[in-house]
Amino acid sequence: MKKIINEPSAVVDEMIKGMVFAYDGLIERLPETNVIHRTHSHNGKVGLVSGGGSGHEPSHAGFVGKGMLSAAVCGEVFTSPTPDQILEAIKVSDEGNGVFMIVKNYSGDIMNFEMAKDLADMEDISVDFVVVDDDIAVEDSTYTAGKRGIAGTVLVHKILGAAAEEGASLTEIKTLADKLVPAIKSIGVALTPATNPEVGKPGFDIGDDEIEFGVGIHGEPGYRREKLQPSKDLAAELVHQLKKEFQWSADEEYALLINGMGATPLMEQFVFTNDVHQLLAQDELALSFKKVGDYMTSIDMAGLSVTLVKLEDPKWLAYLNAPVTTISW
Amino acid sequence: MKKIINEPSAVVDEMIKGMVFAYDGLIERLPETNVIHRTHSHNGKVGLVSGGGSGHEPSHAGFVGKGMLSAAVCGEVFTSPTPDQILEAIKVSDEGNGVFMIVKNYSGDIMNFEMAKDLADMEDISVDFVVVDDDIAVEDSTYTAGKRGIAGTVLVHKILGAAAEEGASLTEIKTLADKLVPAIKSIGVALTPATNPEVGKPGFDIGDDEIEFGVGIHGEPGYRREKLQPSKDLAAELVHQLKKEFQWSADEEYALLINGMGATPLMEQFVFTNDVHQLLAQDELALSFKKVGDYMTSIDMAGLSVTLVKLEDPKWLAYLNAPVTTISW
Amino acid sequence: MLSIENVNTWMNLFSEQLLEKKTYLSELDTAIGDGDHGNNLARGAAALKEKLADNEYETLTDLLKDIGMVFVSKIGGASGPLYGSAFISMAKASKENEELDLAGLLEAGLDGIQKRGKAVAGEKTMVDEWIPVVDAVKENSLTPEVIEEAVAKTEQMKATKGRASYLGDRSIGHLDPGAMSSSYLFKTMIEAGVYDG
Amino acid sequence: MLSIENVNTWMNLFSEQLLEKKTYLSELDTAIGDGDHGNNLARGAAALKEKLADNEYETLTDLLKDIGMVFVSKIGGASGPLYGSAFISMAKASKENEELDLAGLLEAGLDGIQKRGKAVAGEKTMVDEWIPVVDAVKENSLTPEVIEEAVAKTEQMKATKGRASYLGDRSIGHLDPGAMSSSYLFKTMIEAGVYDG
Ligand SMILES: Nc1ncnc2c1ncn2[C@@H]1O[C@H](COP(=O)(O)OP(=O)(O)O)[C@@H](O)[C@H]1O
Ligand SMILES: Nc1ncnc2c1ncn2[C@@H]1O[C@H](COP(=O)(O)OP(=O)(O)O)[C@@H](O)[C@H]1O
Ligand SMILES: [Mg+2]
Ligand SMILES: [Mg+2]
Ligand SMILES: [Mg+2]
Ligand SMILES: [Mg+2]
Repeated sequence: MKKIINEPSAVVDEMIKGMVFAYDGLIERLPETNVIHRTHSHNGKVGLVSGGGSGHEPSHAGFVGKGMLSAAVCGEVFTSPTPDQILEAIKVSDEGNGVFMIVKNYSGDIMNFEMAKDLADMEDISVDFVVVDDDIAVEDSTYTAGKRGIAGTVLVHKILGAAAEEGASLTEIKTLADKLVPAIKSIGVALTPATNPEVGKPGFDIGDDEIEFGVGIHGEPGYRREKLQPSKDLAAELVHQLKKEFQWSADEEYALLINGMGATPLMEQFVFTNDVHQLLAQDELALSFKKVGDYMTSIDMAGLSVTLVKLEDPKWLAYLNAPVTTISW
Repeated sequence: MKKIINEPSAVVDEMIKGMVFAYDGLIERLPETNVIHRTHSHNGKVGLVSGGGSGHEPSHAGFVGKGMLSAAVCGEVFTSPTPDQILEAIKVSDEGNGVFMIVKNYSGDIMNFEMAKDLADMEDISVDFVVVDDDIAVEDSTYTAGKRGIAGTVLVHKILGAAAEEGASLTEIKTLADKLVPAIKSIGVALTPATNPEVGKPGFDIGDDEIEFGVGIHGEPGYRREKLQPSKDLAAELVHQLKKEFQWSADEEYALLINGMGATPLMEQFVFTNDVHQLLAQDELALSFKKVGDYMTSIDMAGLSVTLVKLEDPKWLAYLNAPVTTISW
Repeated sequence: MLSIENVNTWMNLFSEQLLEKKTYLSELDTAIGDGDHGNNLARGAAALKEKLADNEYETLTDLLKDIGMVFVSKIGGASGPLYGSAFISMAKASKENEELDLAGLLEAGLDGIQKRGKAVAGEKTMVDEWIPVVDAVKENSLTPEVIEEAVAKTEQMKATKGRASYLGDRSIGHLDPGAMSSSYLFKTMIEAGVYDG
Repeated sequence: MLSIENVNTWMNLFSEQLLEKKTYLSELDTAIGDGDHGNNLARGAAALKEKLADNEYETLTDLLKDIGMVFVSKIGGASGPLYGSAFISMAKASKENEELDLAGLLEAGLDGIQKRGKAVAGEKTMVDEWIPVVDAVKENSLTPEVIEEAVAKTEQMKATKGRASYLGDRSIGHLDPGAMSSSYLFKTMIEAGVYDG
């Protein structure tokens, strides 16, 4: 394992310290927790909390700030944060009108966030949440823990964040979230596995000439392993999967996010973006919002994911374009 | 070589296409060139042009936009762009009051940008330039091509960009640049080499347990090779080198940029940032501006660099903090 | 015999065992999960040892509750809420019925796990370790072999809950890490004399 | 004999040679530079072949100028402006003096390179190939051996210009890529009969 770290078990703590030092005008760390919250003045908006295991930087702390998240809870690497920490995030985010949580669909996250909600209920803080499950690599069946939450989650942060900033109520945010999440679909491909510093070795084995379609952001298995192929072909496969799910037709309006997994340089991300563009242009989709870069990473995994959001409501586009003050949006 | 690309020789063209598609509101490609220029309205400001070999994304096109660069010229990977292309960038950036070029100190860049200036002179466009040589890994002697230009260049873009936006004249920008550049010093460390897609193999060999201090952003050799060590020790070595150069004392004001080389995840960058912070705090430096992330990369190199700017003029801090509309600042 | 003292011993032995088997548990989790189960539990174990060293308990309920809270707040992931819910559930049950025996206590623990995680028998989770153990304790027939057999049986199961479920058929042929860590829980329970069937 | 025709042949042979040796030149550049010299020149070579196929030239000046412009606009890096300046300089010299012989022309080329790159003899650059060749052409003693010896000598030099200078002493023991590509320039010059000394 070749990494710029000190004690592997101290990675999350030291990372938070570095982040809070670097962006001290924007974010703060709640003392004795791994909760990062925004510094901008509180004014009765609904609080927005997200989080999960660390290792997905800039998610989630990079999206804390005006117009997006109120707070982010940083778990250990690839490990859901605990309910007491989430409760602290809820408390610091509550401006009197409740707190909405954005949870990715993993057994651990769901159980911990639910327990935190129970604890908040006992403290009379209204808490509601949505579970993001945008990864179409997994079939949604009773035989799995369900579709996973991946890069699309960042767009949920953005859209709900803008709604909260605009003054939407907790119920309105819940309604928006429940309509939004099913309209978001993502799918990824990995070239190399991530190495969790505490584990010390790669999360899975893959040949020098192999790729895996549909890998999860914690190295969960994908749906097919193939030989390395040109960007064009990767794009064709991923877009094909998305098309199967959306069943789109010409002129429909979508938002697009191409997300790097951590070790894939922007150079490759943009080459791939060009290939995705060609395919979507062929189908005459209206792509009114686009973004490319590292948003939901998997530590040092090489690979990327494509997210599309069917923009069913014109407000969603306005929310995507609304200004924010965060480290990484 | 495991990369998400198509034809290696088409990488730059396809990357530009992807970038321009993704950020079409912000940037445009000058037809039949590898020049990216901003879309925001022209109003008589001094134009700012930068560029160089590709492979340093988001540099330089990611910094094109209001408040920073007017245009960026993308050379082939790790290869200086040609004078005709630079001339086109100059022409599209000229709003009637001249164009200032920010050039990194490499033989190829200097010769090509100088030739472009000669061509622009013949077209009666006033052009001036500064050569950025912030990399203290190389001694500035008659026995080398001189100190190299690395991540500090991005801060030159930012500061000069804000000055230009404010309406500074070509002469004022030149004066500012000549004072600014010597106040910027950087130094990096690499864990793995970059692989230029056209070359197809890593730029240098390095053991699985080795690092190299002072590597250049094209894989140029550094000043010492050692065994892999904790982030703390890497930080100590790099800060030690910077301290030797700056000879700082307590309370002096600096700006700090921690720059990822392309394959080093934010997790590691922030852990390292924390270590740098400890050291600079010991010396009681006032760090009034901080930034962490991938700004001047070396394709898929793992590693990072530290840049410090001695803020000799209070305006520089204001310029660093001035708002911009770019992809990546 | 269930006592504050031997539950204390039990938990110290369990913690020692988790710290010792940290790498092994994470390796099991690397095969079908995300490789952190050993590290997660080791955090819980270290915190629990400290907690127990620093506190005196008057009631079993208080002790069980603290164990549960440490697990909930230190482990994280899926196993944190599950082990945590098990002990918090046991604490509640012991409060409601001071005469509750070990079988009743463990039954409450299993109930806590299943309420939290919704897993039933055969889904290749820690539940597949707990069910046979609880049954054996009820029938006073628990042995190390029962414990080991239960964890061994998870090898041939296909996971349909938790992270391992993403592997589908490929999860077959691997032991479930959570079942393995639960097997340590029950073995140290015997060692500590909490179960003296 | 210097003619539009044989300069044309020369440049086509040179281009062919560059395309053939692309990988080798980049390998030399990997050792002491950034591994792109072959790729850079190959871009210039491909463009030059096209240019020459598409155009008829009336004067040597026009031909030399076009060669220079192709090199300047297609190669990039350090070698683009250097090869470009060499041929643009030759074009200028040929315009000023229509009777100029090959030695005079090459001298102008070398001058262009040195004005642009500021390198002198012994700095381990293409200049170390050009100087002995220009001298030999003047003395009518150019042979393939002269060309090869010059490039071979760069191996023992320490680079003090260009990217290789960052290696300091470690640049010793490697051939200079730019000197090597210039050796192809001069060998094809003999082949094409431009030099018929
Ligand atoms: N829904 C569930 N019910 C019961 N046990 C579960 C459930 N989901 C996961 N587990 C158990 O948790 C173990 C994994 O725990 P751990 O690795 O610590 O958490 P995570 O999966 O979040 O990384 C599995 O081996 C399994 O025994
Ligand atoms: N200042 C200079 N003067 C003469 N030749 C030079 C100079 N700098 C570099 N060169 C030549 O250029 C060659 C490298 O060219 P190339 O690899 O194409 O450009 P770059 O170094 O920009 O990657 C060197 O081998 C050397 O012969
Ligand atoms: Mg986990
Ligand atoms: Mg080069
Ligand atoms: Mg796990
Ligand atoms: Mg080169």
